[in-house]
Amino acid sequence: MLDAGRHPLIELLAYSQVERVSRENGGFHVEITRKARYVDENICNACGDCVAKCPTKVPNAFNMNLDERRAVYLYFDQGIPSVMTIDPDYCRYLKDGKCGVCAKVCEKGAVDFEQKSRGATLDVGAIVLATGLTVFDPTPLTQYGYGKIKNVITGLEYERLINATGPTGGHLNRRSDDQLAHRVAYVQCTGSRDLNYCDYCSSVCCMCSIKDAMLGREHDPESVSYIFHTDLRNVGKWFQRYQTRGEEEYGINFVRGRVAEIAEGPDDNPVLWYEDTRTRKVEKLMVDMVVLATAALPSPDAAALGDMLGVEVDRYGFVVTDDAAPADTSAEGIFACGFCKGPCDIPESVAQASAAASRASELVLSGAPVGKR
Amino acid sequence: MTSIGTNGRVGVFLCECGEEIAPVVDLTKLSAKIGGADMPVSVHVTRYWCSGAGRRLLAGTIEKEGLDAVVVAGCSERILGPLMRDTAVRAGVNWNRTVLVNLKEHCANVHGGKRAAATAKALRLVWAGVEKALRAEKLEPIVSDVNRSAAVIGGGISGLTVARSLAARDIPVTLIEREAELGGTLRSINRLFPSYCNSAEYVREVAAEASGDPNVEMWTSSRVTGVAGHAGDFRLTVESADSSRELSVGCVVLATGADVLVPDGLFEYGDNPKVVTQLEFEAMLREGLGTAKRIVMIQCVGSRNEERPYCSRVCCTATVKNTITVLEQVPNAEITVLTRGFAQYVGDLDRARSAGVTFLRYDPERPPEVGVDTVEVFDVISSEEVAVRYDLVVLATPLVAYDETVELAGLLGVPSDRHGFIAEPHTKLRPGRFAPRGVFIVGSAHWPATVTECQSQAYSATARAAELLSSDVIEREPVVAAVDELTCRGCGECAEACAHDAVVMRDSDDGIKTASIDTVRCVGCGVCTQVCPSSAVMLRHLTPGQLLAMVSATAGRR
Amino acid sequence: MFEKAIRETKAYYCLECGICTGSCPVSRLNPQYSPRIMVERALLDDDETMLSEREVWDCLTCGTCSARCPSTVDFNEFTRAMRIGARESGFEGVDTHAGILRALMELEARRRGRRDISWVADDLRVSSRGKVLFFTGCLPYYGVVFSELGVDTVGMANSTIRLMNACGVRPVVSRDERCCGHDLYWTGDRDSFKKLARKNLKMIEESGARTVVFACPECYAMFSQIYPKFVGKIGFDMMHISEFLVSHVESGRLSFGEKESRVTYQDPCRLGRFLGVYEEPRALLGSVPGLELAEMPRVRSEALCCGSSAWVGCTRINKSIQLERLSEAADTGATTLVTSCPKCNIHLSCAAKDKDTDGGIEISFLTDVLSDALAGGTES
Amino acid sequence: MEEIRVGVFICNCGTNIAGFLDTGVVAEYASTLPDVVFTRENLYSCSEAGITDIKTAITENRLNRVVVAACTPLTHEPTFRAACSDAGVNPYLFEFVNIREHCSWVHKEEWDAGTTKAKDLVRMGVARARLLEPQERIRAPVLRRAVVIGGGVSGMTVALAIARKNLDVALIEREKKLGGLVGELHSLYPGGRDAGGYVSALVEAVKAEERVKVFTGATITDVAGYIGNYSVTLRSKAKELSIECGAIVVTTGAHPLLPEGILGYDGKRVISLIELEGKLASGRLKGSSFVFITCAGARNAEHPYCSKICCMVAVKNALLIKETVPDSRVHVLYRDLMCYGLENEKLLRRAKEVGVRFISYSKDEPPTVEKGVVRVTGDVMGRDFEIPCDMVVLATPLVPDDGAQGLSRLLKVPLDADRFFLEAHVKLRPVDFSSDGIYVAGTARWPGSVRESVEQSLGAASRASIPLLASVRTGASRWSIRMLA
Repeated sequence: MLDAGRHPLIELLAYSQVERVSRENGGFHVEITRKARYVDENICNACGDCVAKCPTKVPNAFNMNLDERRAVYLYFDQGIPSVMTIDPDYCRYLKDGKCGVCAKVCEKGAVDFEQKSRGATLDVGAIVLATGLTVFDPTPLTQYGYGKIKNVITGLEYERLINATGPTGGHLNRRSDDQLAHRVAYVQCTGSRDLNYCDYCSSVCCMCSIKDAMLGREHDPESVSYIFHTDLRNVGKWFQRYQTRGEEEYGINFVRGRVAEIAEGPDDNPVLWYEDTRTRKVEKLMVDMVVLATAALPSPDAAALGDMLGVEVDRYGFVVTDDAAPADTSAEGIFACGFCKGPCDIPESVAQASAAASRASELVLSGAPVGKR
Repeated sequence: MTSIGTNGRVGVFLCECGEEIAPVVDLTKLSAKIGGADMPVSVHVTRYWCSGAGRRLLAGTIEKEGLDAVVVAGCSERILGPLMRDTAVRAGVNWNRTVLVNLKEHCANVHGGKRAAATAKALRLVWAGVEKALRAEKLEPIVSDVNRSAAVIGGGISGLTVARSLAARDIPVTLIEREAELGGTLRSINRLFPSYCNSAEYVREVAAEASGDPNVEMWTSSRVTGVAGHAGDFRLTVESADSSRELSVGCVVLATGADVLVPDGLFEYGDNPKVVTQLEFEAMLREGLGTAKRIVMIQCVGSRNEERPYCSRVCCTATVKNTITVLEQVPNAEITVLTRGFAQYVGDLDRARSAGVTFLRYDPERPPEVGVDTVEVFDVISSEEVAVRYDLVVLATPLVAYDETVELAGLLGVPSDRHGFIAEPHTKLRPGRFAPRGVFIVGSAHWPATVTECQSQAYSATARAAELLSSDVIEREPVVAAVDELTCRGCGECAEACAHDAVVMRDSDDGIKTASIDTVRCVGCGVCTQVCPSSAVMLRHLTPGQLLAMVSATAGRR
Repeated sequence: MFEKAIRETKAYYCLECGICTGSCPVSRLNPQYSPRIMVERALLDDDETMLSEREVWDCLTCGTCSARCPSTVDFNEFTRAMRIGARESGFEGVDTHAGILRALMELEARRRGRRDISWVADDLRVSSRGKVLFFTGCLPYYGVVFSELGVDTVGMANSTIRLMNACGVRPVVSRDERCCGHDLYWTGDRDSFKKLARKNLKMIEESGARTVVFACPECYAMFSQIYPKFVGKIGFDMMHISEFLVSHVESGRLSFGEKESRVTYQDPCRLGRFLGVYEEPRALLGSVPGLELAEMPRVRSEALCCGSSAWVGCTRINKSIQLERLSEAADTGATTLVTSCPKCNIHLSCAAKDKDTDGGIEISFLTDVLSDALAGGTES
Repeated sequence: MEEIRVGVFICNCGTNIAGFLDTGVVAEYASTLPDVVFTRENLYSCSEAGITDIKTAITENRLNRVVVAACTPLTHEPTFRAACSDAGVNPYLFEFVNIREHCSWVHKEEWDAGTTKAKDLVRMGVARARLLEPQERIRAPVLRRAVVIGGGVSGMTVALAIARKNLDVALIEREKKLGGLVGELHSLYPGGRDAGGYVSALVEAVKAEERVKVFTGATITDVAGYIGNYSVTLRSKAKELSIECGAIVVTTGAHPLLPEGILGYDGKRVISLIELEGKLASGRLKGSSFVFITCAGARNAEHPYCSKICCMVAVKNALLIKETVPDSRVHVLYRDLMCYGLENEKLLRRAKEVGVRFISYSKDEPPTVEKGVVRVTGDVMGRDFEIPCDMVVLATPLVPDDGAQGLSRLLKVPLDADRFFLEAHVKLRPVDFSSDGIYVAGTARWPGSVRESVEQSLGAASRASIPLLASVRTGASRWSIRMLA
């Protein structure tokens, strides 16, 4: 991220939205809106004085809304560019013309309430799509009680809780009582491999849960993990070894059976009902916390983006590519990589990114206009 | 639902029954119509399947054709059933897969002269039988070990005789008597008919003999308060004043006798000290009558009426016996016996008549009236109102069942009639055989009986008990209900409906009670199956599936 | 052997994940019963043994498994196909109540309609022809069978008519009505079911009704979801009484008087998971002043079945489910458990009758509760 | 001589470091070391804030040596060097101390000992930093040519992709013709593409591409040089020749394990997947009942890894058989069905729709194969199955090429425990080797589908063309220690 931010040939347009793309002069003319931050990017050094004084609390989307940030904020500490942004939906000054304390405390005078969203245009020879993924909201799976039972959370929420920069400073504290969760169950295929929601395999969740369970044990030696799975898809490089390590060294309990229902037991403890398909017995298990390994989806506006670019997407919004030319979209000169094409993990994304770069650079280096090659 | 069905072939055996069936039902036509592609049957006809030759043929056919179900279409189940079943079982067919179809009483005998219709009906009946056989589960007899010992309840002459007699066969016996002393009613009797020996002395001798037998244990002042188990293995709870103990035996003999009705309010009894019962009179005879010279005896006091329509059988003989005793003691005694006519044979009647005893017959519509010193009675024979002076009036009251016997009968699963006597399933053909095996009833508990009758019943019971106890195991056709425990929802309707107390409600782990069948008590009547809302209880030998298939077949739907 | 059933129910998609069995209220109590194993046996075994087994009849057809199945295997249909197969092979389920109810239904399929509406209370207004028909279902004749449980199904039918009258509607109650065929359908008796369906549709056509109102969700589900599959398009509107009444409450035409009580509500499988009607009954209860609705933990699509269906299988397993539901209901602190399905009412009442403990909960039918509130309310 | 002023930055790395040792103590200790004039603790030194902090500290404290105690130089050394450079300090006056991989992560249970070791490591780093001298980067010319080793789908894809960037490619194949493993297949999942057609089109394209020179029947005997200037010696048809190039891409592939001695393999009634593909391709498949057994010889002690593609190859072929012979009975016995990703579940469902039946078994109770019968314990069915069949097909894992070991020695690049080539970073640098100028793609790296191989191949081509397109290559100076006088 930092490398990209620093590379002299990379211009980073963060907080920006592609509005329109047209084919011109053998290349693309791209119209972009650069959203107003109400902070001058060239002046702000992200010292945080403004954040310390801002009175307005806002759910922190980066931490899955598990804690709060202020109306003036840095999306996350390592974010690039390291510049404050004022959230116009919450900022009291921008909404009611009151407050403005950030502007008062900023010694550099970086706050600029008059800043407006501005347009930008780019003329490029190729476009690479890497719009990534979003995760499935498990609320419709009412049998899992997400949103109703406090200690049923999603994998992404878990990631924030176990993260040192997260809302609990890396402690796996329960939503209900702030007590450390020792017994944690992971529910695989929440929304994945499910014809009602996502009929495909999200590919990364099995390993993700194993990793999470191992992290949990590293943070808390008393941690006991249960992973409820059907096929355990440890297909990637060294994944099988990783699973074996999780089982043997971290004591992860693997249970073959998809969780049928999560009920609320005493003390806000979730109770899982499931068939252990290997013993063929219906069992229930009470744990401190349940982590739903939710399905991964393309980003919600992928379909709209596809429409704008004339790129074919499937019914989920994944960019359609061919096995023999996996970096090429249906639109010439437009390439894709990563999760926007379909579920894949990090090394695959990286390889695909290089592949897309290869295809894009072939085009750009050839100097031939699109459609003329 | 359990998987039921025969894999092999069904053999249908049609019986001509000599000239009973063949002339009415066209067996040739019938043979041709039975069976078909979907019904793997072989058909055989002979003159008498019950004959020795017929049975040999039946067995041979079973073996030759490898049949695993048999339908015999002949006469009634009752007559032919055991024989045919026995033959088929010996040839390797399961008991429950031997089905009897009654072509005689149910068809030939009632449809004479309508050959075509009778044949058509016969076909449906046979079809029904085949359907039943096809769906019959293979059932094995219920087998259990036999505890070679007996309990005798009641220490009167019946019980003592049984005890002594069983002990003589080296069978350990425990006799349970509720009184402190043995002997029962005979202790209160003066002399016995027809020997005129001393009753109390006699019974004392019998009791002493029984008590002295090393095979007999006497538990007096004890009563049976609980019964569990079944033939070959009963467990009785016996309570005495200060203890309660368990008794394990192979069979139970019920010999509790009967009570003598106390005629309160009848013929001034209780108000007039000169009016006594026959039993009181027996005691007076033993101790001497004193000055009483004119004695009026009234028969059928409290019996043969609306409340107790039965004849107590023993009272008239006792009365006559007593008149003879009185005349021996007081030769000039004037004895008048008022009867309603004798319903039973009465011994020594002529002897009493010739000794001067007057017998008058009264009309129950105009019963005698006991005055201060006369009894006024309308003599039916002379159609005259007669007044007889008396010093003593003796009332002959009937034997009535002890309440306790009725309770005991309930515990033992023995039905009692409305008077509290033990009922018999069929008084003519199966006397002395009560529903539960291993329970034998002797003496007046069963029906008013004379000493002689009590004793002969005792010997009979002994023989049957010994027969039972001589086998190592007891077998029984599984004509019983069975509860599917997974289905039973513990409502208890079956237990309430069962007349034989064969349903026990047990506690289960899931907090819902479960019915279970005491297979020894169960008579396979099927009442439980009808009241069960869940159809959890079923007769294994006659399942709803079989019944429905039979109904369908009978209705011609095949 | 089971190819057609596998294809029609999409059983072949089974992922062997166990969600069905883990969800099944029967499997939780009876380890012998497993929807997953049944489906997989159909897929893997090429023999009919399964048809002869009691498990074919153990399914409640509550639909919880199918609602959750990630492969959308229609286990209810699978069960029905097995039952049809079982029947054809001569194996039948264990009819409850000694088969009386089945006999009644089969009779109605063969003979004429019931010809009797004398059960309609004298103060109610019904007609023989009209725009709105009240399909009474089994209510009029279950009264005899279940009165000993204290379940007055005739009363339920009358309270429904009373409420419709209060809305100014004088419904058709037909003498030619028959059983909807629900129980025959779900126990694999296709022929009788189809006969009933045709006769009922003819009856409605002859009544001139444009809208049919149901008090029983089973009838409603049969008419709206199953009939069209077998006898073609339905030419009239259908609604549950709760849907009918809600529209009148919303328009202000119907209102209730004060009724202080705390109730809880049982979502019937048919009305809920099958038809998706969750809110209307709650809205109606909510419109009674003073009436407080306390919800059980498992509600709406997650509601626990009343434990029995179609008069097959009324075992200790079913009873355990009923007792479990009753205790869930009692735990809400409610004094009354309201249900909008007469069958739920019967089944839960039966278990409540047997229950050894004190402090059981009263079980009431939705229209009875509302009709009572009507009587105590304003006479406007 | 200039005064030495050392700045030490101790990184918390969130809790990755601070969670297991006392960074405060380490920082305090660092400040006591000779020539250390500045010490600072950072939550994330690599963050923009952390970098800014380092730059500011250099300027404000006139630092001329910088020590960062954080993670591995592999990830962030360039970042911190750049920061030094930006602040006017020669980037080679920077010293990186790894207190994460070398300390906090390996001493998780030992807080005090970990802290002590971190102090030692920092002391060593500071000691070295005091002796560092400024360096200039070495510059060397670049040979604008790549050598691609292995002529399967991956190799051909890499070669074509590099050639399309106007660079020369030498494609070296051991066998007599191009095509590799995919050339032996019948069709490709999930789309069902004809494998033969696909490979021959690629071969034609390679042949038509002037910039690609193909050497078949060639083996590599020596590799020398460094990034931008490699010399690859190969023997072809008894001739030996040497190719000079700037970058090397390894695409030597893998092959399916021959199931000798596994589950009754006999090559006739019990065959491998690849043999089945051959029969399908030639239309010589006979029989009406088939059992596929996946994980044959895989995920066991000998081959502990999942080979990723075998399940889907089995499913694809099972479907193919069922579609060709609808009356056939096809069973697939599996441990976990690896239908990962977007398309594979769909293919699995199609196989199920047409009647392919699946039975899962457990590692502990593997199936047995006897004359015409496969016996297996269905682990989620809890009972045994006996499946009569005409043919058993064993899905065996891809195993590394036998030549990999020798090639890894010649190239001086490592293999992993499973003898696949070990890339620079399994997650973040999947197609690079840790040796600069050498790249890897396809199943030489790890089993994968054709699509994944093509993606990696395009990626490797991209990575390889970066140095090839540079006008001159600037390499890092590894030897920058001032010799002690």
